[in-house]
Amino acid sequence: GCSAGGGDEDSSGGGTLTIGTTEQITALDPAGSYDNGSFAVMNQVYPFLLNTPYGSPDVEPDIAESAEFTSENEYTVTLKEGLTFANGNELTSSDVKFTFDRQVAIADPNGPSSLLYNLESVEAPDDLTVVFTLKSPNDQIFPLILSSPAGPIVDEDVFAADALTSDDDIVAGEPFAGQYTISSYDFNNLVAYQANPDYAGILGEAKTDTVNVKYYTDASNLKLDVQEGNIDVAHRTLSATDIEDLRGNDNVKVVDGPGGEIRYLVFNFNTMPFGATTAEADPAKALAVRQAIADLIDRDAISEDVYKGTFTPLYSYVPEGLTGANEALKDQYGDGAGQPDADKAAQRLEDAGIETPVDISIQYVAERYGPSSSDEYAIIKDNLESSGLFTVNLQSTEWVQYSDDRVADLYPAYQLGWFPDYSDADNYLSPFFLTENFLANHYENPEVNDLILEQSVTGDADARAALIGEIQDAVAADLSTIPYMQGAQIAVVGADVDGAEDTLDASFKFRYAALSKG
Amino acid sequence: MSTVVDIRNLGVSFSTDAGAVKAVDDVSLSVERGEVLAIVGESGSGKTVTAKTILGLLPETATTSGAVVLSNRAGTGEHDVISLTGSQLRGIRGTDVAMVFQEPSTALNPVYTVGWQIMEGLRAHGQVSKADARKRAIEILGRVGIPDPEHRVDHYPHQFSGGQKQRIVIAMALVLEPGLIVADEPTTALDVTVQAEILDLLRRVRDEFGTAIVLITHNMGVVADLADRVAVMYQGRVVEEAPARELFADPKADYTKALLAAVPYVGHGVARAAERAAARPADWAEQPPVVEARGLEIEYPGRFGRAGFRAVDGVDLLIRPGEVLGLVGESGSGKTTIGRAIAGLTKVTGGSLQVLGHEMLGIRERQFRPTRSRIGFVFQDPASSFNPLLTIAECVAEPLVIHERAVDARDARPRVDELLEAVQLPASYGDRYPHELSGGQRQRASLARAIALEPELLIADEPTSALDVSVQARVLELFAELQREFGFASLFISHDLAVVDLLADRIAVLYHGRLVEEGTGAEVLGAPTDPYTQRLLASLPVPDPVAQADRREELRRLREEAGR
Amino acid sequence: MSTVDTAPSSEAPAAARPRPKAAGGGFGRYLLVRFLLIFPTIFILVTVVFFLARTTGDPITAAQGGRLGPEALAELRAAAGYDRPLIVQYLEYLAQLATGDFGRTLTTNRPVIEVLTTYGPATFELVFYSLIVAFAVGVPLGLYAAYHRDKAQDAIARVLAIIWYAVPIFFAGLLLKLVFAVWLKWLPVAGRASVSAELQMQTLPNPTGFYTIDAIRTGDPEIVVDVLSHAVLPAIALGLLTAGIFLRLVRTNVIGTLATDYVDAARSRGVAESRLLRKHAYRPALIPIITVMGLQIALLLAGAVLTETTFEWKGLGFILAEFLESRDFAAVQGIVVLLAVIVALTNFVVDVIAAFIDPRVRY
Amino acid sequence: MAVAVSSRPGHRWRDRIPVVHQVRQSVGLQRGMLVAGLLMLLVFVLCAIFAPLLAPYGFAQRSDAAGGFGTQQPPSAAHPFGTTVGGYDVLSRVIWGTQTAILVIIVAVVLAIFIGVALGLYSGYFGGWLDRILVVVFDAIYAFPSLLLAIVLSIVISGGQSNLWGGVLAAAGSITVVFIPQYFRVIRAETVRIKAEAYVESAKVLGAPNRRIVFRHVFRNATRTLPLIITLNSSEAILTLAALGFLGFGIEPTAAAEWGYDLNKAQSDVTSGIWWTALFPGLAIVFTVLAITLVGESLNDLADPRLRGRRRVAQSAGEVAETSVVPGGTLDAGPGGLAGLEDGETFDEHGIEVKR
Ligand SMILES: Nc1ncnc2c1ncn2[C@@H]1O[C@H](COP(=O)(O)OP(=O)(O)OP(=O)(O)O)[C@@H](O)[C@H]1O
Ligand SMILES: Nc1ncnc2c1ncn2[C@@H]1O[C@H](COP(=O)(O)OP(=O)(O)OP(=O)(O)O)[C@@H](O)[C@H]1O
Ligand SMILES: [Mg+2]
Ligand SMILES: [Mg+2]
Repeated sequence: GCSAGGGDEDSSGGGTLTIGTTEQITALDPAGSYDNGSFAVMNQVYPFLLNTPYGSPDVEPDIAESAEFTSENEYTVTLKEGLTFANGNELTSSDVKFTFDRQVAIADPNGPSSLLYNLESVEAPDDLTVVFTLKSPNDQIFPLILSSPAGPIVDEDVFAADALTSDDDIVAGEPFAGQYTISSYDFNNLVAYQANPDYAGILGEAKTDTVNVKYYTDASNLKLDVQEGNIDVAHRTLSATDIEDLRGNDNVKVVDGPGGEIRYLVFNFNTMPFGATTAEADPAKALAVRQAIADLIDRDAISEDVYKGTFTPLYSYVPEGLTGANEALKDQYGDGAGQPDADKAAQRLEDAGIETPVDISIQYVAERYGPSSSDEYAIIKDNLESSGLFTVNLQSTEWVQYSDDRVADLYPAYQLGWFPDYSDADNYLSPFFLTENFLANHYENPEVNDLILEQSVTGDADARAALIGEIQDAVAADLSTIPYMQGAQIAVVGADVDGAEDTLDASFKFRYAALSKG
Repeated sequence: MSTVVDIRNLGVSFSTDAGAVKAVDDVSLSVERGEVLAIVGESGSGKTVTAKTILGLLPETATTSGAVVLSNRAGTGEHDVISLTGSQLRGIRGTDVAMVFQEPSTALNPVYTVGWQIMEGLRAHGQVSKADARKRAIEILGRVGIPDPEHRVDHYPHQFSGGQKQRIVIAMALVLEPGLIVADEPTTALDVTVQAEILDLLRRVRDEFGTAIVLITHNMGVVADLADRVAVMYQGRVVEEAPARELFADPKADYTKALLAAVPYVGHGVARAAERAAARPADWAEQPPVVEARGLEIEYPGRFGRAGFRAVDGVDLLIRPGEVLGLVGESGSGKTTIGRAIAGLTKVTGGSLQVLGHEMLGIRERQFRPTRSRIGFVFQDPASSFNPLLTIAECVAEPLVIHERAVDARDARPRVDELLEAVQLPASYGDRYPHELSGGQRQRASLARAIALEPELLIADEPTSALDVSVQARVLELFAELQREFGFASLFISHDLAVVDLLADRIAVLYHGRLVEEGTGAEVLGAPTDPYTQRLLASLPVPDPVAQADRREELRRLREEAGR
Repeated sequence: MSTVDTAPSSEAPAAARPRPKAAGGGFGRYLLVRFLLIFPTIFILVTVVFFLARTTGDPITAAQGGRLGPEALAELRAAAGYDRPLIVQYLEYLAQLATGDFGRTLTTNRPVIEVLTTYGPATFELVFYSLIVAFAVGVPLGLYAAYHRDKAQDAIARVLAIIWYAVPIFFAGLLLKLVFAVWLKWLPVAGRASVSAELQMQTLPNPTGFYTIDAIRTGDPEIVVDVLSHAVLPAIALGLLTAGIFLRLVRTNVIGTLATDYVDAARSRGVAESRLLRKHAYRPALIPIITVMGLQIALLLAGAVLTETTFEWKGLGFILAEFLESRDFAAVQGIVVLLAVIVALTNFVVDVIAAFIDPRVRY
Repeated sequence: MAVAVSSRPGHRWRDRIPVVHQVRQSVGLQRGMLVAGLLMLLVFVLCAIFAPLLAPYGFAQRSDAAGGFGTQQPPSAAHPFGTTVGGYDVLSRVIWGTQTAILVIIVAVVLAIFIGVALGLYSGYFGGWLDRILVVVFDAIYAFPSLLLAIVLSIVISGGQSNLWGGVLAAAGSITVVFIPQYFRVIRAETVRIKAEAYVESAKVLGAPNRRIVFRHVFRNATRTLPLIITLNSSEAILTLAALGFLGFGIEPTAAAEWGYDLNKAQSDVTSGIWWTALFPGLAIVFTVLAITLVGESLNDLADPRLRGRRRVAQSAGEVAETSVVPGGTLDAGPGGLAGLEDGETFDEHGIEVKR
């Protein structure tokens, strides 16, 4: 080919690596973006107080020396000594304070300031010490949030205190103290990274000196380029067909890791069949309908037929790999081994005195969760209808409309997906099952509510894990939602590229520094 | 003398949508050096096809038989055009035979300068340097009477007037000094005054260059002016061939006789007008006029805020009940504009125009609409004045339905049949669509529609200019009859003095939007006082070679006077 | 409603009338009016797009609908001012526009102007290259078809043209990529340049965004080749579609002019057939062709959306689709303004070119 | 320009049926192209009508008595065109897709015609400020890349719904809005031209009210060119629908079969060597657009006398046409000697003689 590959001519030092992705950057300013594409960049270049080391789902001090609750409402972080940004500025507690004050002050609609819901104030008593004062005590989630999109620490000399700072200013100001610095930046087209020798965190030195990231808009181009060797690594998101095809290709390796992305079916407790505002409102019947559906969904079929193993069956609310995850739904529904069971479903409906087939409308989003949603739901429709128990009116809607409509009680049952802000079970529970939650599906269980609040302040790891298990069981009985798929993280790398398996971990952060080209 | 072209038993057929059509059938003709052969005949009789065959210009759909033997200028070689190949044809075109087209504005490529186009012909035949070609182009432009040719050679066609364009087309034909020029209706698109100049030019071409000319025309006046010999074509055949004077003096074929009889002569109408004037009641002159214009001004608005164009400027007119006013003038003089203003189609912008008691200056359509039933209008082109999707009966019924004399077309049918008969069309023609009638028939249907409501005023805008002379004669006759019968007043617009003379009680002459002369036919045509009218009259060729020779003298004198 | 006056549009069917002068000395004024017409066009488009876009949702829901609950969303919307009456927001936007300020994108927080200058050049290059293809293929083939009208050559050319038009761009693009990039490996798969070339061009002092220019500025012939080779497939995909339309236009108009009197007249002077086609028929036929081509620019831009998506060609069409999806009205409106200006300017330029070809308008 | 001009009632009736007339009129290659286009179109329409009989399976069927079809299965006896990534039978979806396509064409074109023609007539005939505004507005819309407009509108119209009617109406509706300016332009231009025609002026001179002039004289004459635009727009409608489907604004696959949507889903298949999922819907689009465009172009050529081909005739064949309106001697017959006037001139096929 005429295209000169991924800069493989450079042989000095740690070499050069070219990565391709279909994610898009919104902004480099941590206060102005709250999406996977931007966060992926931040993970390479900004320092975090706490972070997840390779291979672990749990947070540890990164550029911090230590981090702990010094009182119920005070979380104190001590920085390592001698930290600097790539531009030479010192990284002190004042930068940390600046970072979080700024995040809260700007509260940009596109930003993650909502994650700092529990932050009362930040103090910097000395250059190395930061004290976070929290609104509610003993918040076990707060340390996690320090590793989330709200957590990147920025340079107060480069960023404006009360307004977003533009990408160009950021790149020019080099306020980087992560594993890499950005050496060249062409928005959403090509970003070049240079290893940062001054990085002093837990993740260690970058294995490759220069990394170029090419932004694609069409997955099939990404696939062709990685297949043709024009790029070294393709990460997020190739279609299942592409990945299956590439698995059989000797020039590339397909590397899998656990994924934090889940798919679930939400029920609107008001408008679903027999829901609270329907003519034949009957909570018991409604529950039976949900249960019957849970009995009927064939996760294996979806995983194999549609996703070719790039998504795996999920039997609980907390995905596999995270501390506290169980398989609550596997035990309670289907044949008990994860397979659908039509007889059981029929029995449930009969027991509840429900005439079959039950009419139900299910809604999914056309493109938001990848191109396979339609196939996914075609199978679910098939599952439900072939049992003879349901007639499904399946519809898809464009995302923005969907977001408005689903909270306006227009959809009795609908698809959603979730990508975590931080890799902890809590992030799969509190947004969904607290009484006031983001689903707004009128699910309300005070017991669950209390349990969720309790786990978030339980410092003891084992006790917390037990509570999380309890919550999953309880919700599985209520079936506010039916989780059914968990995504795997997949990177396709050239045959000579190593290290991808190290970073495809439960932190769900893809770190370029782990990759090297032999 | 030697023969330049010899056409032997020529036959041409075309394939058309409707099947094969034979356009020319067994035509034999020959032209001698320095001779003008006129081919006359009605529209569609095969004149153009015959002429184009001489140059091998027929479209691919044509099939030819017979022979067209063409000599070169020196008389040293002969070719049968019909059997020549493409490149051989190219060789003779322009050098042996050249063509002058009817419509000068379409025969010139608008995007190239006239010099370029003349030079192209030169350079297509042999090695001529650019400078030489240019020199010859300038020279030839000068010889056809384009002033300032060194400068004008670089102008584009649209920068010339119609007459000048025709001169340029002739120059192009002349530049290679061909032995034969085929001129297909070279003056039909021009005003009579300009026509006279072009005819002069052609005469000079013959005399000075010794070129033979095949002149195609349907205008017998042009024939009388220029032709040495005349061939009369009818339905694809030559029905008569004779020297010009002989033909006019003693036509042999029936068709030729009919044709000559149909040609209107200036002066024929005077007697008739006098007759009608005598028959009028005494107080006629005191009756309120149907149309009265005082200082009438009509200005077309300019585009993009530019000044408008004043098409009619201070015209005074009067049409009394039952009177026919003929309006003549050269193209663009404002005749149509006046007619349209009277019919309420064009806004009056100044002066005063009273039509049937309404002041047209600033009138609203709503006020005027009831009056419309009292006005009839006959358009120039009979074809386009009928809605192609309605039958003739429906079209003629329109005024009756609109003015509620009938509920619908079916209800109006008896009256429509009467009207059709009044214009001498069989009632059964009412079921035909406009395109299924001939031009003359359509124009008569148009008359029927115009008189359906028995109007007091009929405006006729060149109602016969789209028709052949013989058809024209019929329609004019009919018009006169209807006018006698219904007694409507009329504004009759035409550019042809002879036609107006035939019908009008009084004649008004328009020149550049101004009325230059007005009076009875006898006054205006017999003793014109305005120089323009005089020139107009003198320019009009009469269909009589002897008389025309005198008139030519007269015209030359007039021009000289004007030149002094 | 209607007055007695109907004259301005009427042209009495007198064959003998000399053709009214097309525009006389007012050509400059005509151009000025044409030019000024751009502004109402933009105004209307902005208005239409403004109200249309607002009915489709807001950027906050688009970005955060999958994370935040209804209350939190409503709060953010209120903070951003999207809950105010539309007309207020509209007037505000107009006032801002009137000062020449396009604002900043709502999702990526960059000046809209910057978006335009970043993505505009790419679209411009794509359109430029595909026009080259369209002209290079469509016009000669159209002439060829007209010359051989109703023969086999004509039929083949025309069916080709229809097929080019009938194959959806994304389908054609897919096939082109498979054949030329994957099987034959002659050309790159997608993108505007390879990574190393792009990096090198980024080191230039003021990159123009026009890769062809930037590549030449680097002085490295390899980069120039790299950039050009990336343009080949997209230009063909979009160019052939347009070429099909051009072919048809050229053929029809040339056949039309071949039937005119002046062609016959030139033929009667002994001018060769091929010259008749090249000189006499072609140039007058160009006038309507060019005018219609001006209208094709909108079609070309629509085609550019698909081409850009298919070939990773990061241009306006592609980015506009993205911004539409994220309901970034500010960006959408800015781009629409630019597109409207482009279309209007193209038509304006086309008129000038037509005038240049047609002396009747020029004087 | 007329596509179908009626001639004498009861006479040459065959010539009055639009397409039949053109087929009879055409010759050689032109006829070949027209007939080929018509045949292809016929296949398309028949497919749409008889889809339930022709298609081996339902468009959303993933399994039958013999079990699931399997996804991305290569062509086989049971599935001659293979199966898709969603496990549907490609052949069936291609066949059912004709129904969706035809539905979108009909709805889009009918809506666009109604609105475009009405506005065009009004604007062209009455002029005035509304005309000026409409012209500028529609020109502005025309300048906007149509596909993007279609995207916005499909969101607005359907609220993103994707059931059959939601999808069809969204696609058709958005296409409609894109087309209205085109119809408006054409009809307005024709109306402005026809308004200046002598027959409209003569109606005006007769005092006909505007309503009558518009409906009786302008409307039918102004709409003669419509069949051409309709065919051209139909193919555009299909391409726009396909593009919408391709960009993810298509119709839900269990609600209807839609080629562009299937192509979109098949994108990654093609690069993985699974050619059958993209090829057949792609070919279906090409086939249909080709059919409609062939017919449209042929009609266009036939309507234009300059472009219409004619047969060559044998040497000196044919009768001498009755060239003269008044054959010699009629003048002597005087008024009433009408016999000779009948069946006079040869006329241009479409009615009025062509005058230069
Ligand atoms: N290209 C053509 N295809 C078919 N028929 C044609 C063609 N050219 C001429 N004809 C027919 O041939 C006949 C003779 O036509 P021609 O043009 O020679 O008439 P003409 O005598 O020049 O008439 P006019 O005075 O109207 O110019 C007519 O019936 C005409 O319809
Ligand atoms: N609608 C119009 N707008 C502007 N100028 C016009 C318009 N109609 C006619 N004119 C101009 O007004 C003048 C008079 O036109 P009019 O049609 O009355 O001439 P005419 O005497 O009928 O000519 P002809 O013999 O060619 O029919 C001409 O110069 C013409 O160009
Ligand atoms: Mg003729
Ligand atoms: Mg006139």
